[in-house]
Amino acid sequence: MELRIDRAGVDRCRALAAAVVAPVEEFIAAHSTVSVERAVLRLLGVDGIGADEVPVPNLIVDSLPPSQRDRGAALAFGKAVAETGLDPAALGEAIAAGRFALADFSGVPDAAAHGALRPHVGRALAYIRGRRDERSARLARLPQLRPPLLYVIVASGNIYEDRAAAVAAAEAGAQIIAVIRSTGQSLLDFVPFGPTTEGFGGTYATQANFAIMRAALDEVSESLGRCVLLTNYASGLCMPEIATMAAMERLDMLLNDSMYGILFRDINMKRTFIDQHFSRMLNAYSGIIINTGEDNYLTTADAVDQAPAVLASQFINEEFAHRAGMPDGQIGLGDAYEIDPDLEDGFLYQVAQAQLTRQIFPNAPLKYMPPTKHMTGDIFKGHLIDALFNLTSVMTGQTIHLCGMLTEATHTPYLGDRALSLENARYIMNTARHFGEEIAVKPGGAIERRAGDVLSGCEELLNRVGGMGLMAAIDTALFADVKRSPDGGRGFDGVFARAGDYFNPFDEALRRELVPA
Amino acid sequence: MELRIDRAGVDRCRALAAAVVAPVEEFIAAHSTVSVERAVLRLLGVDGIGADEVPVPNLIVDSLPPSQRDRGAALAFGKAVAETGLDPAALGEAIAAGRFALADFSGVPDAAAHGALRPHVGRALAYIRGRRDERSARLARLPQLRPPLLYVIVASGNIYEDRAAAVAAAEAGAQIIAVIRSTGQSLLDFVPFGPTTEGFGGTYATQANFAIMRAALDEVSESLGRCVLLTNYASGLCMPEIATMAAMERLDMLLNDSMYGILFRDINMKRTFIDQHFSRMLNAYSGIIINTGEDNYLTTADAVDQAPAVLASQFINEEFAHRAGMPDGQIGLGDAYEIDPDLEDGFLYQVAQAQLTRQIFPNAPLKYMPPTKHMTGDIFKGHLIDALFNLTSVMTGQTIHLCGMLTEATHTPYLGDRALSLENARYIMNTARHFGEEIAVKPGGAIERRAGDVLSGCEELLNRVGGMGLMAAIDTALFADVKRSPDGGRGFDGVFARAGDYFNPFDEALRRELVPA
Amino acid sequence: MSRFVKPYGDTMNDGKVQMSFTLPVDWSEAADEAARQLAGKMGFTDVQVVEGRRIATGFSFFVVYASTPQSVDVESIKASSSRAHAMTMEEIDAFVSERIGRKVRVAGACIGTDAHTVGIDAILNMKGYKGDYGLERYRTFETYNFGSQVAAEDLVAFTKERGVDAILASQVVTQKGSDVKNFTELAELLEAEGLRDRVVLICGGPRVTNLMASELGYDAGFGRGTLPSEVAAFVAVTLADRMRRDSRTNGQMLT
Amino acid sequence: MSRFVKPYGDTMNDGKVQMSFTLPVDWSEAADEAARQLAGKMGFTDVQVVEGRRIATGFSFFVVYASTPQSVDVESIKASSSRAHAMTMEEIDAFVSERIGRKVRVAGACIGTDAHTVGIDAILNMKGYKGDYGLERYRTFETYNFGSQVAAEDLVAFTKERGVDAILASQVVTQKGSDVKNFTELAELLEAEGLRDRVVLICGGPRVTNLMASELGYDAGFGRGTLPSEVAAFVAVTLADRMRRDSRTNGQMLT
Ligand code: B12
Ligand code: B12
Ligand SMILES: Cc1ncc(COP(=O)(O)O)c(C=O)c1O
Ligand SMILES: Cc1ncc(COP(=O)(O)O)c(C=O)c1O
Repeated sequence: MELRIDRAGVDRCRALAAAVVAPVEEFIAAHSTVSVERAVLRLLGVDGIGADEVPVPNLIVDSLPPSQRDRGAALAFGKAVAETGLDPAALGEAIAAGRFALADFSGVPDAAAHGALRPHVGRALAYIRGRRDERSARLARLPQLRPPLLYVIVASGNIYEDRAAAVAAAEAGAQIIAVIRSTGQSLLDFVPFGPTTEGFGGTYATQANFAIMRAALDEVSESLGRCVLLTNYASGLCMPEIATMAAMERLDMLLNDSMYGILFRDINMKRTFIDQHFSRMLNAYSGIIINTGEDNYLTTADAVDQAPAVLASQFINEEFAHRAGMPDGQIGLGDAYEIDPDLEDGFLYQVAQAQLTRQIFPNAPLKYMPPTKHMTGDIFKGHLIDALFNLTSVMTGQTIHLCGMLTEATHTPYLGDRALSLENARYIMNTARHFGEEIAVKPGGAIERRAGDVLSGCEELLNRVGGMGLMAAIDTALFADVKRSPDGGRGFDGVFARAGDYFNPFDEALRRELVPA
Repeated sequence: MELRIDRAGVDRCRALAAAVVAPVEEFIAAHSTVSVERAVLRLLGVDGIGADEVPVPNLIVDSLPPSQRDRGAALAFGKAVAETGLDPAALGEAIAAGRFALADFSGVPDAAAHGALRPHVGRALAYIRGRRDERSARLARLPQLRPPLLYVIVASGNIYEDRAAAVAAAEAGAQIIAVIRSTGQSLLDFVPFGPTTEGFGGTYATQANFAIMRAALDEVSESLGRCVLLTNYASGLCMPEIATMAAMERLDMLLNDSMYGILFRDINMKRTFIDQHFSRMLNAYSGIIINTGEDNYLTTADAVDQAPAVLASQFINEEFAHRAGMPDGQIGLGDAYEIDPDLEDGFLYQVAQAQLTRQIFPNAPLKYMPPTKHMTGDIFKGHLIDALFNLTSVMTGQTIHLCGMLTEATHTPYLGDRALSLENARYIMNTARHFGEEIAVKPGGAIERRAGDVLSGCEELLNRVGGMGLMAAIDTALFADVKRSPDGGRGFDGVFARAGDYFNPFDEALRRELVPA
Repeated sequence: MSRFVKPYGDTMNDGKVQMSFTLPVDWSEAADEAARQLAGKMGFTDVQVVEGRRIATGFSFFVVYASTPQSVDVESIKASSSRAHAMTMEEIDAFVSERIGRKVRVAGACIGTDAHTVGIDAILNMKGYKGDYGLERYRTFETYNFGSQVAAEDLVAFTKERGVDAILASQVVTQKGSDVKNFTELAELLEAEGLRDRVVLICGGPRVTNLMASELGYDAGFGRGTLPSEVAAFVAVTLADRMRRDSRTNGQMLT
Repeated sequence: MSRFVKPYGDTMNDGKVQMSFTLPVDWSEAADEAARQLAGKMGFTDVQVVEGRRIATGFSFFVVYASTPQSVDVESIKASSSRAHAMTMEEIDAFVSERIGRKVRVAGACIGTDAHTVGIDAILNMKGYKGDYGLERYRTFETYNFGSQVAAEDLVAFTKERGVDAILASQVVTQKGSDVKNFTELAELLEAEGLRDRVVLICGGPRVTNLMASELGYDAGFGRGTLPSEVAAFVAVTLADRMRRDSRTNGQMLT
């Protein structure tokens, strides 16, 4: 099934997105955030918690006076490494234990710091590269089933219950497991530590939890003879750090949106833009596929009206990802099946939107989200809406398929709900496997016209955004009817301008490695 | 959605069907059956039951010695009418009461009999014509919703429970109500009398039950502002009589297949052929839409293999109907969604078959039957299979849509099951209302190829049938792998050759009225 | 006079119920039998395990049809409805101007850690819900929408200083009884501040029922599918009644 | 040692169950409450009526989630399986030739007024079921398929005169307990004729369980998804055992 779309229009949208993103990228290059600095320390090997369970990276970064922080945590920390000869992990513990303070080493020449960290930077990048190669090797040995890849969530709040649910789901056909985060973790300005069993509406994203789930899925992957992928959430106040942990624990995907935190969690936009860039360079380097959050536009406003905004956001997310050196193959742009089920021909609009996205981003592993907003306690009807979502997905060749739950309106999925949801997807996608390839849409018909309207609506929106600049556009509620000011929102105090001699060996290395000059 | 089909092949199939049916029609014209004769008496006004609840029409026909019977019950009965001057109803009662025997009037001249019945024949036909006009008037005043027309069954065994269920279903969106017959009624050589409350797996088809349900549906039609149609079953040993009762009680549809009784109920083939012809002339005259039973081929054997047989049966049913003077608009040819849900691309084959049928019989009110055989106790999956059936139906423009039940494998429908089933159909058919019109199938693709294979397979089968003749073909199990011999099966003793002076005023009138010389 | 009803399959009082559940056991014929016995223990008769299958190592899924002997007297159940007074926006505006004679001050929020604002927004925002305009659109209402994750304290403080007439609290997340917890906290805080009688206190959310609301000490509760006008009507009518009552009692005090 | 299990939602022993049913009442908030109370009377706790709506005049439909306090001891349940001995057609043929040394005579039918032959045909016809050949295909089996609506008498009479080794009776229609009625009638007739011990008596159908079969005095019962080879294996093994047993007792009699 191929739509005839206005290719010139698509090119204009891409050009507009580039124009929209360019000034933001200049801003990003000149700034950093506390989370970026903490991520740098984590990459060097700093981990663990100190007094009051404050993570050591937070302790260290918070201990730096602005003048120091602006030059990059790596500089001050590197001096200590040079001087003490300790490796970063040990040094971190020593500082946490109060045996040193970075201030003690301010006298050490910058060059010494640079030199002292060089081997550690190399080791860190080599380790991440190694994890990436491991993933490729496993995927070659235990190949995935063909897409759409069936993706389900676990959200019990207890990592061990989640593990049981994840393994059961994998046996029932799930190809991707996402551990939903505990409510509001995205608003915490630190990453919790260790295995956790108390979460609310989800389970905390911690490095230990990542490792536990990774091990369980590796094991079941062997018994199933196919890789079961692991996903978690980056967007929020700790995007760079979670990207770091995910790289180390060989997660396969991360939710990482350039604007989600701003619009749907009221996180400061500058903070978000800077964080998403660094985290995406890391994602790109570690071979992690990102998932963007366009689905959120549709759960909060009418899906028919919001279609152009979704497409515009996809173009912007794509551009930001490219600027972070991410290849199309890792850019999992989001879309969702959220049109009112009682709208006549709503199915046609869904197909139009899904196919349009597929053709505009041919190499992106598109992430298709299920119906949620219009799901009700009528689980029988809900199961049918999910069925047409499944049909649309296989017809239009979506890549990452988040399975809908018939109990969406009621509770976070039960184990049995997941089994029914996977049965639904497997049945529909098998009985209609090649349907999409066997049909064509009527030229100039309702489906093509709808796709055309969405595309032109998107161009119009991007024009307005370009006119005033992205930050101003968000400030005037051009996205999701939500108004956010450039210096408002959570985490703004963690944003700072880089000093002239700002030092961030990973930022340098990754840019060198990834970003086209 | 339009398939390119081999029109010449279709024409050849029609020609073959005509050749297959022609000799059978000659046989039919030269014979009659006890049920035809009983129908004649019922048309004249004879009704009621005598000793041991034997219906009066049976009493009378059974009382005739072969020599009399072969000349037609109307002749002997007409003589009695001429002689006694009683009207047929009264005469029937008198005979049942033993006050007369037809033998007493053998002396009356044939002409007198013919003359005596003429007014009664006229009155009967006028009455049926009047019922037909009534239907048209109601349909004009309370128009149907657009097809597919949602059809559900009631089957409690108790006509009063059925009535409650039927009204509830109509309110929930049903447009057609079928009262399933009690198991094995089709094997009874008489029609039960009066309202019944004890049925098994269904409710007896009696004229009183027809009237009760008709009244209830007329009432709810008014409150809904749309006609709710009523269906029952004719095929069986009493096809002609049930056709008579249905005409009088203004039913809108009857299941009436030219071979179902033979293949699936082991009713003698000659009996069936003769009965279906007379009953179809009556159906044609009373404006009743027939439903054929091709779905039965698919419940007993593999649906993919049987597709050509289904099409062949449709051609044969069409030809028999035409020969009975029935216009295309009343020929509800059957098909069903019975392919194994776990077959890859099974959905494509279903679409191919449904669309092929639609295009070959453009003016027929096609009757599409739901998945039944592959339905299991997994009601959640069953509901999904029904959903794709609903989608296929609206995509391919089926006319009469028998709604599938998620509990098909478990029990005859509960009231709540029907509501969910109708919700399923309404949701799918609305959200995908114009999908079929908006797509085209890939030329030479899997769907078109499948349709082509079915058509050529059908031609091949019809060729073989034509070669040996229809009766011999059935005798050699060419249909549904079932072998039936020409003189075997139930009801053969009720078949007889018409004497030279055989008299059947309705047969004459209807042929004159309907059948192209 | 009472009327006892049972679930209805295809005959009055057959008591037919459909059930599905997962058992933490590997599938086997014994597992089906276990499901059958379990349904029996629940008090069902005529138990048919129509589906039983493995869904994962150590887990099986079942579909069961059975009859319950239980019945309930529908005449005895009087779940008062909060949607009693149907009025259009125009009628309500007219009613308020006439009977209350000033703007009605309404404060709404999604309280606790709940961030599901779509529901409360549907009631408050101009746009409204299902073609029914939201309270902001009403000429005679002055609405404050605090959005998501609002602490009860803040809402109460605001009520105090601004003399709010009606509080609309929303809870969509119900896990671990968080909704009841948050609603209760708000009601108690208002009591403590001596504000309870001064405001029309309303709660809402997909799992809210009017019954639950009164049990929690609220004036009304609105559940799935609520329309803004239903809420506006309730607020207007309740407020008008109270004012009449109060003026009467005041009158008495004077004499 | 016993192991009590409860339905599993997302946590061990949470007892979560899904239910749906129709009540013969018009929908209202009171109807939802009636559904909630009814579930309570059934012994469920934590009852959530997540859907309740009018489906017709005087009828409402409900979806409920709730927790059951009931549990069942899975260790105590020993539903013996009739599908114990897995063998291929070749193995079974070999087994019969060696251990029985003659063809096994099997008579099958769909008894009573039941006309659902697809099931019994799936077991008997050459073609078989799900790629597993039917008994007619077996070298060592001689099968008679009587098709549909067969009276128990005829089957018994035939058994008597032809010395049938195994009878396969099918029942698909279960309304009003017709299946149990017909199976029982057949078993009793065989008793009366003194043939019961001479044949392997087997019943089957979508609602048949091995447990039910033994309660009805059958040697085995086969339910949904049965494969012909499972049935053939059971017949062969059971017959062989009996012959060994009989020959032994005969041996003793001689001495
Ligand atoms: C949209 C949505 C979101 C959006 C919310 C966006 C936003 N700004 O509101 C996003 C994506 C952010 C989200 C996030 C989460 N969600 Co959420 N979400 C939903 C969803 C899909 C729809 C809710 C909705 O908008 N319904 C439409 C509105 C109009 O209906 P309504 O809320 O019932 O409101 C009506 C009535 O109830 C009434 N009403 C409501 N409030 C009030 C108040 C008053 C005073 C009155 C008079 C009336 C009234 O009037 C409204 C109009 O009729 C539901 C699933 C579902 N289909 O219900 C899950 C759901 C509510 N979410 C859920 C969860 C768990 C979460 C997360 C915790 C998941 C996670 N870990 O990320 C987070 C946490 C967010 C938080 N801190 O609360 C669960 C809750 C489970 C439970 N019962 O506890 C649900 C049921 C999904 C599920 N099955 O898991 N979610
Ligand atoms: C096909 C079918 C028909 C066909 C039957 C054709 C035929 N020659 O068999 C036709 C259209 C004729 C028909 C008619 C009727 N049917 Co019917 N039919 C079905 C249907 C759709 C499928 C049954 C089937 O073939 N299953 C496939 C086979 C392979 O599965 P199976 O039977 O379970 O057999 C397997 C096992 O059970 C086992 N097995 C079965 N028997 C035996 C025996 C032995 C010895 C062994 C070892 C194993 C064994 O092995 C088989 C392979 O694994 C079911 C619904 C459903 N999906 O189940 C309704 C169904 C069985 N029918 C039903 C009814 C009510 C009728 C009618 C009464 C309706 C009517 N009033 O017209 C009539 C009456 C016919 C009669 N006198 O019995 C009801 C029964 C309700 C109940 N539980 O009592 C059902 C459940 C549909 C419904 N929900 O209403 N039906
Ligand atoms: C892009 C993105 N990131 C993160 C999240 C999860 O965010 P939180 O943890 O704030 O609920 C979502 C969920 O919708 C998302 O779409
Ligand atoms: C054409 C036709 N006639 C009649 C019937 C009902 O027949 P019986 O009453 O014999 O079950 C069917 C049911 O499948 C049918 O398809």
